Amino acid sequence: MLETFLIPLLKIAVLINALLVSVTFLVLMERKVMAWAQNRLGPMRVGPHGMLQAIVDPIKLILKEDITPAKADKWVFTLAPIMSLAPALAVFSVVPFGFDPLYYIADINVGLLFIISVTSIGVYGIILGGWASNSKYPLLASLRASAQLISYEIAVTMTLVSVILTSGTLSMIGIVEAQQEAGIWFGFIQPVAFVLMFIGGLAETNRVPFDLPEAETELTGGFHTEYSGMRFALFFLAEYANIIVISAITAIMFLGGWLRPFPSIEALAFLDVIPPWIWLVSKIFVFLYVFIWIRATLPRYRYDQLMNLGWKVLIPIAIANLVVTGIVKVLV
Amino acid sequence: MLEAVVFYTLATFILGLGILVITARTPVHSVLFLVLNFLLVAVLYVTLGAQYVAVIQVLVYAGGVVVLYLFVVMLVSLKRAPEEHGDNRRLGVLGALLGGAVLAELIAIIFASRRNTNTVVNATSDMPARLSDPMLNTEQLGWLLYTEYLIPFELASMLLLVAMIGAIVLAKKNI
Amino acid sequence: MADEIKPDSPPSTETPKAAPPKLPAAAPKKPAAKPPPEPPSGPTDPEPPEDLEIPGYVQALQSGLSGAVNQVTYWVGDWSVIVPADRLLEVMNFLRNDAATEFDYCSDITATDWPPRQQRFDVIYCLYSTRLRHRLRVKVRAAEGEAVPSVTGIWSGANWLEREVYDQFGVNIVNHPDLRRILMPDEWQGHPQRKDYPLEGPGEFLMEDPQDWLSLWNLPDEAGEAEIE
Amino acid sequence: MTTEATSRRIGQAFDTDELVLNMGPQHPSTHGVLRVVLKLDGERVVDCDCVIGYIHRGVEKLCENRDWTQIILLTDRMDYVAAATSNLGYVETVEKLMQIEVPRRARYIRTILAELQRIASHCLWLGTHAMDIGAMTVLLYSFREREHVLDLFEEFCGARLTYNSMRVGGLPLDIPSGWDKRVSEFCDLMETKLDEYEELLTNNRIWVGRTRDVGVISGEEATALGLCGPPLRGSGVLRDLRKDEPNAAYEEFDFDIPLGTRGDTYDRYLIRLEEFKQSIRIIRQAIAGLPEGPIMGKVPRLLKPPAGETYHAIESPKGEIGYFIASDGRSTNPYRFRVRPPSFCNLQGLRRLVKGHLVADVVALIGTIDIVLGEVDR
Repeated sequence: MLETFLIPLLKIAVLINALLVSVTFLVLMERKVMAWAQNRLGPMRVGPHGMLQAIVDPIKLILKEDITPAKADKWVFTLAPIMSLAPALAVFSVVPFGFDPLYYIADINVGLLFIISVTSIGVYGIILGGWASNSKYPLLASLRASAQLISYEIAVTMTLVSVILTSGTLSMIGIVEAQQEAGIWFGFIQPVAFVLMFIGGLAETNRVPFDLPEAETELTGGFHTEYSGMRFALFFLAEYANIIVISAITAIMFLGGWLRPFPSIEALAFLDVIPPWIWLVSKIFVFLYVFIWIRATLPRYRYDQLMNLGWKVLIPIAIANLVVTGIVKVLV
Repeated sequence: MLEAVVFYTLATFILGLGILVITARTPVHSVLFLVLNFLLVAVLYVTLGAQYVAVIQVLVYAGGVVVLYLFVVMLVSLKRAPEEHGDNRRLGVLGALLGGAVLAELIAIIFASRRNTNTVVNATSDMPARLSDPMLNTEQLGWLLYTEYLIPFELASMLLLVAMIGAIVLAKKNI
Repeated sequence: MADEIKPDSPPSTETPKAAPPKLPAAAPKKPAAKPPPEPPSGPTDPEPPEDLEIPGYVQALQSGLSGAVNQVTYWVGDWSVIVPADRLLEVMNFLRNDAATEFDYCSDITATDWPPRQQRFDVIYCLYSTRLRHRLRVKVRAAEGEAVPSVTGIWSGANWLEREVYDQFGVNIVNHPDLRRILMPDEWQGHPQRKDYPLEGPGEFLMEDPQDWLSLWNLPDEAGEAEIE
Repeated sequence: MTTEATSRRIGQAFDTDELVLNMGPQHPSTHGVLRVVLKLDGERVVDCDCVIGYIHRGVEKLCENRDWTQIILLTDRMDYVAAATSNLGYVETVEKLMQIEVPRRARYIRTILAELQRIASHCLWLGTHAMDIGAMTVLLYSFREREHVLDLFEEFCGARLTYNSMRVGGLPLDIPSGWDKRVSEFCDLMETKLDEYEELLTNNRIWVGRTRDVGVISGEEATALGLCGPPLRGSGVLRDLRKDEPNAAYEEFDFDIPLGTRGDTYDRYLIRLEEFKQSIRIIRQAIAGLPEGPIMGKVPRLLKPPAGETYHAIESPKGEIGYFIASDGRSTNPYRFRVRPPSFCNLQGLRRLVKGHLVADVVALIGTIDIVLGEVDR
């Protein structure tokens, strides 16, 4: 009883809480890093150097008036933020933080496919949110979002398949094991796939330069224009949770997950004193930082350019990479 | 016992949602019920131990196909009465015939598989021994698709390719 | 801004009743401070000095279209011609296309209002040539309601400028592709740039005491209650 | 069945209406209370209509009821991000009407102010234009430099936005001591910062992709549409009133007019960046050759220009800002006061520019024509 229910439940509770709290701090981190990139201070009022902003912001959002537009589809309008957040949290059930069973909730043999399929459900939140608002800007945004997410999902999945070919397993733990056996991170074996996955990850999470569905300067906020208060906060949480998910997956698939750098070199064995989950979390942080850095640097793509990039550049490269990986796998 | 309870509960929900899909007034709602339906079917697959099929069900149907349905439904003008969306050139008889044919085929398949349950066993008998572990049903499926069912699999992909090209030709005004 | 207040306030029908006592008190005050000067009857439109040579582009117009130019005027370095409204398009086409004039750029279109004159409006076209780099003003006189042809066919940029002239002065511009008000709201009455249009707007009066605004709305305010009692 | 007929049937069956989208009057990228009504086919713009006048304050009417000096501060409130050039255009028009000779020192300082103003206005344009296209950091960078310009203005006249910095016949104040040195220091600083902007944008693939071949307009069309300033020069029409009809002290300085070749948004971007450099060049020359002498010409205490009309235009950061003023020679206020607002005339070109482009390009194009609604609506 304890083994089968209580421990997993506890782990889920810890993980979800950790995730939500880290999302609020991710928002703070984003504001601070953006500020440093732009010659300003960022939040400074609440707590030392604005550190408590991460706590105050959610409180503000919860206490805000929750407005439902008069002609909105009420049920769908309420459902959309939930449908957006739930998949983002569910994905974490198969993200491992170490070999020890303590560090993961479930290891299923189709772990990677599970992640892909559950994240693909997340798009409903955006589409329905846009549609249910009964407003033109969100509708345009949700059309953009659905086209964008489906297109880039194909590229990302194709890319992941080439990693699966390299590792020979769909299990997340199996993939890290394979990297340990190979003695090298897959990022070095599959550099093209790594880059594709990173770009696809930016697009899947609606980050700059692919933030068209929520382009504030074009669509006044995109699909969540009509949302306020807690429902907006749910969208917000989902978005940042997705960023963390994508970073975690990329770190596990390409940067050896919780493995230390150069796992085959014995001379670096002293690095193993650092617990594995710290390795993974720090790798995730590197990705988060790069995401924010990119946001501070790049302008936004236009819809047609985004589609061209997805269909005419990323997908062909992903397919070519897959074919090459397959040939190499057969020959070697 | 537990399995049966789960199965019948799921089946009830799946059928109920199926009815809601065709009775819902707003097209978007019926698409939503369809998504729920697909998700529950995926759960059904999980209870049957077919995790791979379950995940693919979610990925392809819930995550891909229905998003496109939703896309179309949102674009169709909802200001008009539902009757106006009807087309008087509808070929009702042909539709009924095709539907009947599919139904007959399904029934035939069910009866055929009842009578001849060892087809699958025959196919798996050629499998390498290491794949006999039931946890590895992804590999088993791959093995079957590329050996026993290679030709139907390729035919299906050809059919999809033709459909895809057809859709592009219809949609693009000038290629 | 009076326009914003009126449609929003439900008791606006009662406003004239509440307000008149204030009007006579405020109105005579202003003219007393400064008697209005006699309105001028029109622009001076001075003839060019004898010793000044008329520039080539004006001469080209005079010789190219005989009789189209009523008057050539000159003031502080600016040349302008006055043409009749019915020959405006002809003149403009000439100015746009003739090699000696080539006014391919319409800088500005505006109007002036000289109410005592029968043809009260001057519609003024400021033209420029991007190749020859010279300027010319073309003036047309128009009475209230008199048709002034649109020059949008010659310079597409005249569209908004003519809309503004129509909006602000009520000059009857004909054959304009899209003659709507541009700066004022569509349902606005009157043309604000006319000289007989009051500075504070129509039907509005100067409220010097802020409490008077409250009485307009019939709000249950201290001031309002005091009046009722 | 032919393909076209099929697609038409599909179009009818699915009822793909045109979507009318109201951009504004409250929209982050319309740079104020501008309302653009877009008729969309999917994301493609079929047609658009600009609705303006939301902050129409009747400046022209107001000016006809104020005396000649009071008007200067009303001109501040039109193009409020380039108040000094609005001032300059007005006072020069009155000077032309009254035939007043302005001392050379005043003309030099006016030139410096106008060019500083051009830098400030272009900083604002660059930041907001880049922000519209999604490059957020450029806004903060360019506002940092704009802040320096505003500091210089504050030191000169005490105001940071609405300067009221000119008088008919000259200037209200001489420059504070050391101001010219600080202006040259700013010029050195600005040159290094321009490289920062260019690093972020000029060779950025996304930036080029978003601006190249967007809103292309030929020189002839731009001229006929009455575009002015950088949008006109972007289409390769050589027209800069600082060269064509030099005002202030421009004829004494050496500078170039950048011209575009393709007439697209990217060309207009490059032109404005080059104008930064040319402005710095002009300011340096003016500081180096700043003559001594009075700052006010001989002006009667009570301004009352003789009866007559004139039109005078100068090159503001946005284009040709022209003043048509009629004086009746009797009263102490103008009989007719008219501004030819460059933003208004350029905004008119938006309809032509956006046709056939995507919604995302609309904001890029509103940014590229650089409007200030205070001036459009007056």
